[in-house]
Amino acid sequence: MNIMQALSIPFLLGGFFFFLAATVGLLRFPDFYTRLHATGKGDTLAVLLSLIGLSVYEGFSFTAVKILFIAVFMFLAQPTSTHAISRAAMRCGLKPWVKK
Amino acid sequence: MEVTVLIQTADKAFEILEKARNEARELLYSSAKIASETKSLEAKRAEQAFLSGAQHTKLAIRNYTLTFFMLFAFWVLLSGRLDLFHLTLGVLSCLLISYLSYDLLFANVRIGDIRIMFKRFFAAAPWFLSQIFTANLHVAYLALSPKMPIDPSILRFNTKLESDISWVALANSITLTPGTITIDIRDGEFFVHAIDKKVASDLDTGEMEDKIAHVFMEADHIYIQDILDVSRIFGELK
Amino acid sequence: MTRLTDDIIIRAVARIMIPFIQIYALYVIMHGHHSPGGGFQGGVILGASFILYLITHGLEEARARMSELKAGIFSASGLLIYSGIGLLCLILGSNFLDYGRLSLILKVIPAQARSLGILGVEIGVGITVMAVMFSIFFDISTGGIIPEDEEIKEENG
Amino acid sequence: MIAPFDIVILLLVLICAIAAISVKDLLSAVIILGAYSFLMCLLWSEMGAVDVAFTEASVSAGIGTVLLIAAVSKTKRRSKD
Amino acid sequence: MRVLLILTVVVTGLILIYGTQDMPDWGDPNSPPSTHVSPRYLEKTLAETATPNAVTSVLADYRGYDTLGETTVIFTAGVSCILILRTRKKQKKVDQNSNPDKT
Amino acid sequence: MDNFFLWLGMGLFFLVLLCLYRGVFGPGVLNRVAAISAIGTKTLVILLIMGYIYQRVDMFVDISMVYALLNFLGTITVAKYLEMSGEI
Amino acid sequence: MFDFIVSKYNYWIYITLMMIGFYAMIGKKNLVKKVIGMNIFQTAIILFFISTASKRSATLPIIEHSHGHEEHVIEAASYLNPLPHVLMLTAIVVMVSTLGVALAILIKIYRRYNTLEEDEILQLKK
Repeated sequence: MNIMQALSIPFLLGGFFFFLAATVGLLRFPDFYTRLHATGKGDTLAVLLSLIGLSVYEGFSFTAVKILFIAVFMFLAQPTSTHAISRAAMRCGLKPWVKK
Repeated sequence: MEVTVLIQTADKAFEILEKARNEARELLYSSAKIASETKSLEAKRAEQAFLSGAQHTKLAIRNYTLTFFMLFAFWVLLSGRLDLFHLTLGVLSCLLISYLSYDLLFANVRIGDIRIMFKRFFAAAPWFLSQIFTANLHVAYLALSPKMPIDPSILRFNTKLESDISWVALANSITLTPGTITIDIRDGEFFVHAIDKKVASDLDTGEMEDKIAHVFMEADHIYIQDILDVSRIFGELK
Repeated sequence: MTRLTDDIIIRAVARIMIPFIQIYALYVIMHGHHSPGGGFQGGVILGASFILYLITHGLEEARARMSELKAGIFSASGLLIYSGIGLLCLILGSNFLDYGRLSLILKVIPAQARSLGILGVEIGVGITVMAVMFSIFFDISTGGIIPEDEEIKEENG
Repeated sequence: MIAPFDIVILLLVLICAIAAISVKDLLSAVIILGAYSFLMCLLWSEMGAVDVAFTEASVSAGIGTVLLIAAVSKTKRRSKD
Repeated sequence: MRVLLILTVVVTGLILIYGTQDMPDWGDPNSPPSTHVSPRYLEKTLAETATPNAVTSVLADYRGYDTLGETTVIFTAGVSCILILRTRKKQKKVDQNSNPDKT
Repeated sequence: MDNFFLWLGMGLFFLVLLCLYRGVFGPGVLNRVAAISAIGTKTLVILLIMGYIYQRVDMFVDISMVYALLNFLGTITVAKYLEMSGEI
Repeated sequence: MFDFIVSKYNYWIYITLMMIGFYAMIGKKNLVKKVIGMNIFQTAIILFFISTASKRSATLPIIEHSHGHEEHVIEAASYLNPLPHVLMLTAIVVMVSTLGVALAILIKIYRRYNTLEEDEILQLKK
C-alpha cells in the first residue's frame, strides 16, 4: 500500500459517514421537505468525497479525471432534481410539517 | 510569499484598470447619448434591425466555435486515445453535436465575459465548498442527535439577479448551503424551506446573492449592455 | 406531459446538460471496440437526450429540433446503412456482412477492415435505435394525436 | 463474480419485485420498478457482464421509467389490486 | 380462484427447481456454455478483427446477421407504435367528437 | 485493500436496504421518489467500487457516468407528471 | 449439502423471481400490472442466461493490454464467456421496444373501453 492509497481511505470513510447521515435523516425526519434536506445535501457531498477518494486511489490518469467529472455532473443534477420534486410537491399543495 | 505579493499587485493593477475602463465607458455613454438623440427615429430603427441581424449571426458563429471547443475538450478527456483516427472521429462528432445544439450551451451568456467569469468562479469556489461542508455537518447533527431540534418554516424573498444561469447558481447554492432548500420560483420570487429559524436569518444578509452577482457579472451588466450599443453608434458617427 | 411550464431552473440545467449527454452518446458509439458500449447503448442515450429536451422544453420547440417525420426517416436510414455495408461486401465478392473484403477499397489489412466495418455497423444501429426510441416516446406521450401549431400556442398561453 | 455481493443484491431484488407488484398506486409501482432496474444493473456488473449492465443502465435510466410514466399519464393511475 | 392461481405458480416453480439439479454449478469454468464455441471467439478476436472487446466483435461481426435481425425487430416496433397510435391531422376534429376506434 | 472495498460495498448495500424501506413503505409517491434518487447515487459509487475489486475500473467508469448524466431524467418526469395532474 | 446450496441457490432465486412475474401476469387484473410482471419475467430469464456465462476467477470479456503486441497467447479460461452477453444485450433493447408496443396497445384499449381492469373490459365486451 503506497501513500496515495492510504490517503484515499479517510475520504472514502468520510463519504460513507455522510451517506449514513443522509440515510438516517431520510428515515427519521418527520415530513417530505425535511427529508429532502437530508438527501439533497448529504448525498451530494458524500458522492463528492467518495469520488475524490477513488480518484486519489487511482492515481494520475484519464480515468481519475473522468471520475471527477462524474462529481461535477452530480453537482449539477442532484440539487436540480431536489428542486424539481419539491416544486411539484409545493404545486400539489403538500403542507409542510410545523413544530407544535 | 513572493507569489502572494505578486498576485496582490496584479489584482490591484487589475482593479485600477477596471476603474479607468469604467470611467471611459461613462464618458462614451454620455457623448453617444447626445449624438443618438439627434438622429431621426426611423433611421435609427432600420439601422438597429440591420445591426441586430448582423450581430445575431456573429453571435451564432461564436457560440458554434465555443461549443465546439468545449465539447472537443470533453471528448479528448473521455476518449483518452490521442491517435489520429480517434481524434478525427472526435472532430466529426463534435461538429455534428455543435451543429445540432449550438444554441443550447451558451444561450444567455455573453461570450466575452467568460474568462473573467471563470476567474471569479474559481476565486469563489472555496467559500462555497466550506458552506457545503458545514451544511452537511449540520444535517448530520440533526439526523443523528436523539432530540432532533428542528423547527421548519417557509420564507420568501425577491432577488435582484436577472439571467437564468445565475438563477440556477443561486437556487443550487441555496439548496446546498446549511438548512435551506429552494422549493419554488414564481415571478422572480424565491420560496425557501428553512429547517430552522436560526438559519433563516442567515439568508437575509444576502451574502450569497452578492457573491453570485459578482461571479456572473450581474453588477456590471447594465454598463456593458449600453457600451455595446454605444460603441456601435459611435463608430457609425466617426 | 409535453406542455411547457415555467420551470426556469430545470430548463436551464437541461440546456447545459444536453450537449454533454449527446457527445457522451457519440463517444459510447465510437468506442465500443475498446471499452463497453456500442450502437445499442449509445443510441438509447442519444434518444434520451432528445426525450429530455421534449420533456423540459415542450412539444413545439422539440418538434423544431427533432420531429416525428425526421425520426421516421432516421430509423429507416440506420437500417439501410447496416444492410448497405453488408451489400457492399456482397458486391466485392464475399459473403453478406463479411467485412474482410472491405480491405480492397479501404487499403488496410483485413483485420483493420473488419474493425472499420464494425464501426460502420454500430453507427447504423445507433441511428436506428435513437430514432425508434424517440418515436415511441413521442407517440406514447402525445397519445398519437399531434396538435396543430396554433393549438399548442393556445394550450400554453 | 463477487460472491458476497451476489446474495445481498438478489435479496434486495426480491424485495423490489414483490413490492412492485403489490402496490396499488401504479405510479409508485413504476418508481419501484426503477429501483429494481438499478439493482439489476448492479447484479450484472457484479457478474462481469459490463456491456449488459451498460445497456440496462442507459435503458432503465433513460427510456424505461419515462415510457411507463408517460403511459400512466395517458391512462388511469389507481388500480384495483 | 386465488388458491388455484397460487397452486399453478408454486407447481411450476417446483418443476423448474427440480430441473436445476442437472444445471452446472454457478461459476463452473468447465460448464457446457463456455467450452464449445466461445473459447474460439475469445482467442481469435484480436487477431481477426482487431477489436479487444469480444462482445462487440461477436455482436457485429461473427453474429452480424443476428444483429441485423434484432435491429429490424426494433424498427418494426417503432413502425407498429406509429400504426397503432398515430391519427391523421385532418381527421382530428372528427376524432375528438366521436369515438375514433369504433370504426 | 480489497477487503476494505468489499466491506465498504457491503455497508453501502446496507444503506440501500434502509433507503428501500422508505421506497417501499414510504407514504405517497414523493417519498418514494426521494428514496429512489438516493439509491441512484449509492448505485453510482458501488459500481466504481466493483470496478476496483475487478481491477478494471476504466471499464466501469462509463456506466457510472451514464447514471450521473441520466439519473435526474426520471425525477424530472415524475415531477412534471405530478405538476400536470395536480394530485399527489 | 452445503456445497449443493452454494452452487445452486441463485438458480432458485431466479426461479422465484420468474414466478413473481408469472403470478403478476396471470393473477393481477390491472393491465399495467401485467406489463410490469412481464418485465420482471423477462429480466429473470435474462439473469439466468447471464449467470451461465460466469466463471470463477475470470475477468471481463475485454482483452487486456491490446495495444502494440498482438502476438501474445490469449487464455480463454481467464475471460468470461461473451456469447450469452451478446444474446442478452440485444434482448434488453428488444424488451424496451416490446414494452413500448405493449403500452401503445394499452392506451388504445383505454381509449376504447375507458378502463384498464381486465374483468370490466370483459363485461363491456359482451
